[in-house]
Amino acid sequence: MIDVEIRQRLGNFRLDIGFSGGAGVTALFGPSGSGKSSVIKVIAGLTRLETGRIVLDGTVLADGNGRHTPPHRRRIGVVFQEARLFPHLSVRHNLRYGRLFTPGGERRIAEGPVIDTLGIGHLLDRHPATLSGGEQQRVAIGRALLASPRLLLMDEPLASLDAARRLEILPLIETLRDEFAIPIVYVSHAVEEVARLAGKVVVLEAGRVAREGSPADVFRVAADRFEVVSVVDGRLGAPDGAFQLTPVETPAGTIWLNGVVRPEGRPVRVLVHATDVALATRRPEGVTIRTVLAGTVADIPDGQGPSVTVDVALDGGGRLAAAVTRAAVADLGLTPGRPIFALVKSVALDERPL
Amino acid sequence: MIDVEIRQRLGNFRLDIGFSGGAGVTALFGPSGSGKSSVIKVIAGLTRLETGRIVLDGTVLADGNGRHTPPHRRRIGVVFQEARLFPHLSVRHNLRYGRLFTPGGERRIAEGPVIDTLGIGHLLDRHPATLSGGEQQRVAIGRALLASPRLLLMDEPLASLDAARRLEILPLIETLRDEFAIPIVYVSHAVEEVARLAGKVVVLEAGRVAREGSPADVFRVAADRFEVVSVVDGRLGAPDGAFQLTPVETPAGTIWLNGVVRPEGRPVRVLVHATDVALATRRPEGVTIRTVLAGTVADIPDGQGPSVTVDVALDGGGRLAAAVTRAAVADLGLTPGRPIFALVKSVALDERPL
Amino acid sequence: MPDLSPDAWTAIALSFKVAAMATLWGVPVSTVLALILARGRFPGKALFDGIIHLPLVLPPVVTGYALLLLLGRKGPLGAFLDQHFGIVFAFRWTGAVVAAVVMSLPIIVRAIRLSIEAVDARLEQASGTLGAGPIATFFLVTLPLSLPGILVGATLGFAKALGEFGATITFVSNIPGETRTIASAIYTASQSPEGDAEALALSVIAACIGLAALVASEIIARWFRRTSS
Amino acid sequence: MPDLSPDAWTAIALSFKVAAMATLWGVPVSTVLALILARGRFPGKALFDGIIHLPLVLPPVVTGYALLLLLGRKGPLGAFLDQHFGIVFAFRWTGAVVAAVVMSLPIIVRAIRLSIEAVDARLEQASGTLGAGPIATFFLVTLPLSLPGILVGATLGFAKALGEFGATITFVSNIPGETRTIASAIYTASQSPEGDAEALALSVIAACIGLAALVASEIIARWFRRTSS
Amino acid sequence: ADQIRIFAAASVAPSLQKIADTYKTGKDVEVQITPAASGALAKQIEAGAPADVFISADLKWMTYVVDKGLMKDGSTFNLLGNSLVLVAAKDDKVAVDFADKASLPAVLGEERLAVGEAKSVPAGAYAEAALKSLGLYDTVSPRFAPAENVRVALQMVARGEAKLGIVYGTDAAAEPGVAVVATFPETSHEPIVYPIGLTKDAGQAAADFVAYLKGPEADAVFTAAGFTKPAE
Ligand SMILES: Nc1ncnc2c1ncn2[C@@H]1O[C@H](COP(=O)(O)OP(=O)(O)OP(=O)(O)O)[C@@H](O)[C@H]1O
Ligand SMILES: Nc1ncnc2c1ncn2[C@@H]1O[C@H](COP(=O)(O)OP(=O)(O)OP(=O)(O)O)[C@@H](O)[C@H]1O
Ligand code: MOO
Ligand SMILES: [Mg+2]
Ligand SMILES: [Mg+2]
Repeated sequence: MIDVEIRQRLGNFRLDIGFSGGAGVTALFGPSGSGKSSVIKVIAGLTRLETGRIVLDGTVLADGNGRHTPPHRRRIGVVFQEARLFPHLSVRHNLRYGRLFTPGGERRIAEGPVIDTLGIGHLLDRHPATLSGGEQQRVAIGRALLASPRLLLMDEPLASLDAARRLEILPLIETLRDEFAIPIVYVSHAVEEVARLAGKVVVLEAGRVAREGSPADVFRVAADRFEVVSVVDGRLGAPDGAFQLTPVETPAGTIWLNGVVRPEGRPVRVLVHATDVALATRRPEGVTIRTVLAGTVADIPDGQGPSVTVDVALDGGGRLAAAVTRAAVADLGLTPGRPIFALVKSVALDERPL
Repeated sequence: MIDVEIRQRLGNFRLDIGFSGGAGVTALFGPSGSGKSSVIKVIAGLTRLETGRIVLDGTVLADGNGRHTPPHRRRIGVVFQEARLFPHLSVRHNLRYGRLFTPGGERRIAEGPVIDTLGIGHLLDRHPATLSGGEQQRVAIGRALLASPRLLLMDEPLASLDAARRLEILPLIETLRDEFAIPIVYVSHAVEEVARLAGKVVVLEAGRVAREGSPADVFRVAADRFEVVSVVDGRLGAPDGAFQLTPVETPAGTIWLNGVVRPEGRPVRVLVHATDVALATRRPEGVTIRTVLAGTVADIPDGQGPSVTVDVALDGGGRLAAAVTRAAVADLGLTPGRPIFALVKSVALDERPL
Repeated sequence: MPDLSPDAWTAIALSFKVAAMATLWGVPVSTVLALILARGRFPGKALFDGIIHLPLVLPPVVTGYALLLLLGRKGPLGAFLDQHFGIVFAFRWTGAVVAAVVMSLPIIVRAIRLSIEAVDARLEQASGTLGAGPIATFFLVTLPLSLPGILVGATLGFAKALGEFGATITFVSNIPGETRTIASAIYTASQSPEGDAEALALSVIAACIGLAALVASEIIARWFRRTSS
Repeated sequence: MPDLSPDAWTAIALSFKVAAMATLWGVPVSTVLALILARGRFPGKALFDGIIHLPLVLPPVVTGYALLLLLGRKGPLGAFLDQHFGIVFAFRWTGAVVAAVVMSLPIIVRAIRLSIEAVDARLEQASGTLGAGPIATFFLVTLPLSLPGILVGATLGFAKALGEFGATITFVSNIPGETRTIASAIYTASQSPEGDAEALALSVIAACIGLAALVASEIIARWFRRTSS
Repeated sequence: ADQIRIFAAASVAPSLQKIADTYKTGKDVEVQITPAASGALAKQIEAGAPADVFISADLKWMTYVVDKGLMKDGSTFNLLGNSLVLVAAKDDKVAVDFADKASLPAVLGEERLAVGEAKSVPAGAYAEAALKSLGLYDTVSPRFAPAENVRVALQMVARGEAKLGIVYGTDAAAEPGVAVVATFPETSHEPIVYPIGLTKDAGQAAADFVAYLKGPEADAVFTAAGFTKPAE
């Protein structure tokens, strides 16, 4: 549990922010210069809090009145926006640095798996200066994790990595979140990452909290249609081994996941980009789209642009956003209350549910 | 015209690369540590070439035999992976730095529009140390541009920016490419950026060129299905003002673009992610998907995974990749030679054509 | 202020002039030397470096004597400068400046070199890609970023010039009004049993001047740090 | 090797010992002082800084007198150390070490301070977030990254200790075998015309030792730079 | 072995060393000579320096230590004397007549006159006094080049940096690069003396050595170096 309340001046920039994050990942989202890194620095104790309070698990780390636990006593790990590796130490010693100061009993995170997942095993004897940008960033992630922090702050940790590498590292962060129960504050510009990882999203704009809530709530009203993502709850069915697909059963229909995911019966969350959803007035046939969910049109916001995000109430509960053109809305004569089928390109779903 | 041939050792890493880039954008694509930044450094003259040659517009800048034009005589602009701003200069003076060394007649790029597009007008009197990560990166882009270089090397210039900001800056790069005819070598992990900007993509893997060609060719066979992108050529039709859509006429059918794009009759390229394409055996009805292209199944690669990238030969020429599940291929009984309809969610297309 | 002889006041004024000139000359010369040592690669560099350090390694009188042999009117370099440029150092306050510069050179050069070597080479590379040649890069990037070292060099040089005595008196003697600096005055005063009070008074004044220079340099340094962050 | 008197060889050995000890003591002391000056904020800091610089500003003889008055067997501190710890500096080679340390302090402190201030504060912050307290951060991050300055400080300190003369001869005199360093030996030799050759030979030897120290420090510096890049 | 620790003015030290080397042979004594400026030695003795014998280059520093009660009562006396001479570079054929007040300034012209620094170098103080009594001080003192020690003054003359120099006869005799142009009349300055004395720490060995310094063997060495018998 982290409670954050910050009122601070940085030159002309004013930070006036309050939010709280529970277990799991709290995402800080917002445009460049909105104050995300500044919040990270205050939570870590690297900037002295002017007014407000930072409370972690019931302990006040800082208030505006002189209380200020120094960073090294907070046991809050930070992955900085720039890697900030120690140039005089090898990768190995960078990674082990935090262990020196972690009480024996708290060293919960093992080196081997972290190094493997980050793909930095072949770099251990090198010095940071010769690493590529992405390699540095991966070592920085490893360094923060291996200090087994009580809270992890990550500032765009995957920004300089390729898609494949990113997909490899995300499960590691999920493991920290789930198995090690480390709460994480996560800054990112990538909606998919945030939607996938975060239980809560805090959207900053010009130093203030513009919106806040679950990814489903926050991204359903995002300004950019590419950022609109819905979350649908369901339960894993028996995988189809031959075609390597796994069904997720929901009251509105079956969602097909790429890949075999187990165990059967596990509740899962499925992310659906609004731009991956099409709407049809009857159940389509002869189409490669396999996931078809039944529901009714709940809301069609007014708008000027070419597209509109239609809000669909799924049968049996849950919401799904579909980004469609206003032309199509007119063509099909969509109106609130009308029964509708939502077509989801299953291949665009993510393999690893939350 | 840039001709690059590099054989170089960096510790244990071997770079052995050759490619050439014409006018327009040549993208360097590849996983972390594959050698992209190293190539940039050699072209800029910051690393001395061991063996090979760098030829820009017919002038040999470096060969392995002692010829080495120093960086400042190359007039090659670089946006580094880290911003590398001058800490002792204000943003304004960082931006103007290159102008000092640009001969009067070569100062082709005006300050005002660049500053506006990058959204850094309010930062001019600040020093780099107080800028946010994204702000620094934007200033670095501006600094390189305003030196009016003969060739521009950009190393993940938009990595630390939010989607909205990225969409604002991309047209600036397009302007450089088209109006100022500055050739650009562009490193990025973002398929969309690369596909949108680049005339040519060079994929690096472990210091070697793994694939090379037009975005359409290269991304059609990408390992990760999210990276598979097709390029379809067409011609702009008359926009539909009411719904703010613009048709792109192709022999295989009409592609609907979001937004009003002019002038009518202009040839354009449209990017289609394979994951945005569904296939149907008959022309669907009552669906919000408006773009339907006719063609025949050209190839269905064998594979083990859940999904497969089906190659569709569009009527009248052109190719389109569709990522579908193998289950759907079996269900619909798709086989090479079979006529097919490709459904493209128009809303997932990019508004600004190449 | 203690009751000082007019001679003492003359010595103070002269010391000030010598120290200021020594700093003004010493810093640019040292900057060039520091740059050569930091970046240059040439045979005999170690020897060159060693020669710059000699005044530290040898007793000051030896350095002064060497200067006398070299730059005295009859010395090879001294005669040359006298004949072709009319520059004479022997028994002139300018010679005291030379002695102070030579004596403080190793200190100033090292300070500046340290700062130059600490400048992030990647910034100099960035400057190159923006079209700046090595000289422009040096003046626009390396030099401003080496300012802390240059400032330290200037402070140390000024202080050392105030305190320099052995080389100065040997090279240019101890002529009141011309080459008698505070340091020489203090030394001479301390060599007679009655001179203690005057030696002490002059020492206090020298210390105050040194402290003032130090404070000034700290203020400049702080101001510099503030503008660049 | 020139034909030197046994006395001269004794002086060389002694100088070596004094310079080595002065470096060994001077560097850690200077590091602590540099850290205090670089990071500390306390009233009277400017004065404290000024006192450290005094030996540069004052003629060495004055510093030597001050040491004699303070640390001589009858001096307040000297008497105290003698009575309570049995430590005597007066007219011992250890006193020559003290003189060398005091004289080189301003130079070493500035060099190290320059390097400490050049350390990227963001790395120290990173260290803090990994659980390292200020002291651990100092030893694991600040100090290793200040190594260039420490090395420069050590070199300058060693060189200065070789050349120091005025303060040493004034504080601990010029006793053969005990406090007659190379610098004092050069002075002694130069008192008679027959001594000129020996003075020159000793100067050359001092220069060679200084050069050797310099080359050694460059090698260490290069090795250090290589491992960290 | 007995140790005799001598704090000696630097200019006396070389001769003293020769005498000590002879004195030691066949005896079980060590002679340790510590040369430095007289003033520094005096203050060091005051600070408790390990000295048995003090030889000063002038009277005032001996008076200083005696006044402080650091010397054995009645142990001090003037060991040596010296003469004050005007020197020029060896090849510089000049002549100066002190009787003619215009002679020295004329020879000097715009050139420099190297002297010891009056306050710190005894030879300088004597030179100042001598020139004053000869009525030459006001005319030539602006041309002074005061040196920190006599050796440097000699070198200035030998190297031609200074036209003339005023040094001790002993210095002139030892430096082959210079020639004596004129000797100052003994009446023109206080007698030049090198007082010697035993400190309160001194033992019998030191007293024996001081006695030996008065003897003929020592005298031969001192005379060879150019020292004279002290005026009483
Ligand atoms: N010392 C300062 N003086 C003035 N403005 C400052 C200072 N420090 C930070 N700012 C401003 O505060 C704003 C927030 O900075 P911050 O680094 O928190 O942004 P961010 O959300 O992390 O952005 P990005 O995504 O670009 O990294 C920026 O506009 C920055 O320019
Ligand atoms: N001096 C060196 N010694 C050893 N290996 C080196 C050296 N310099 C670079 N490398 C290696 O060369 C490879 C290519 O580095 P480069 O910076 O070009 O990668 P990149 O493609 O830009 O990666 P990223 O996307 O992570 O920035 C990396 O694996 C790096 O570790
Ligand atoms: O020789 Mo010094 O240390 O510069 O006084
Ligand atoms: Mg940031
Ligand atoms: Mg890179």
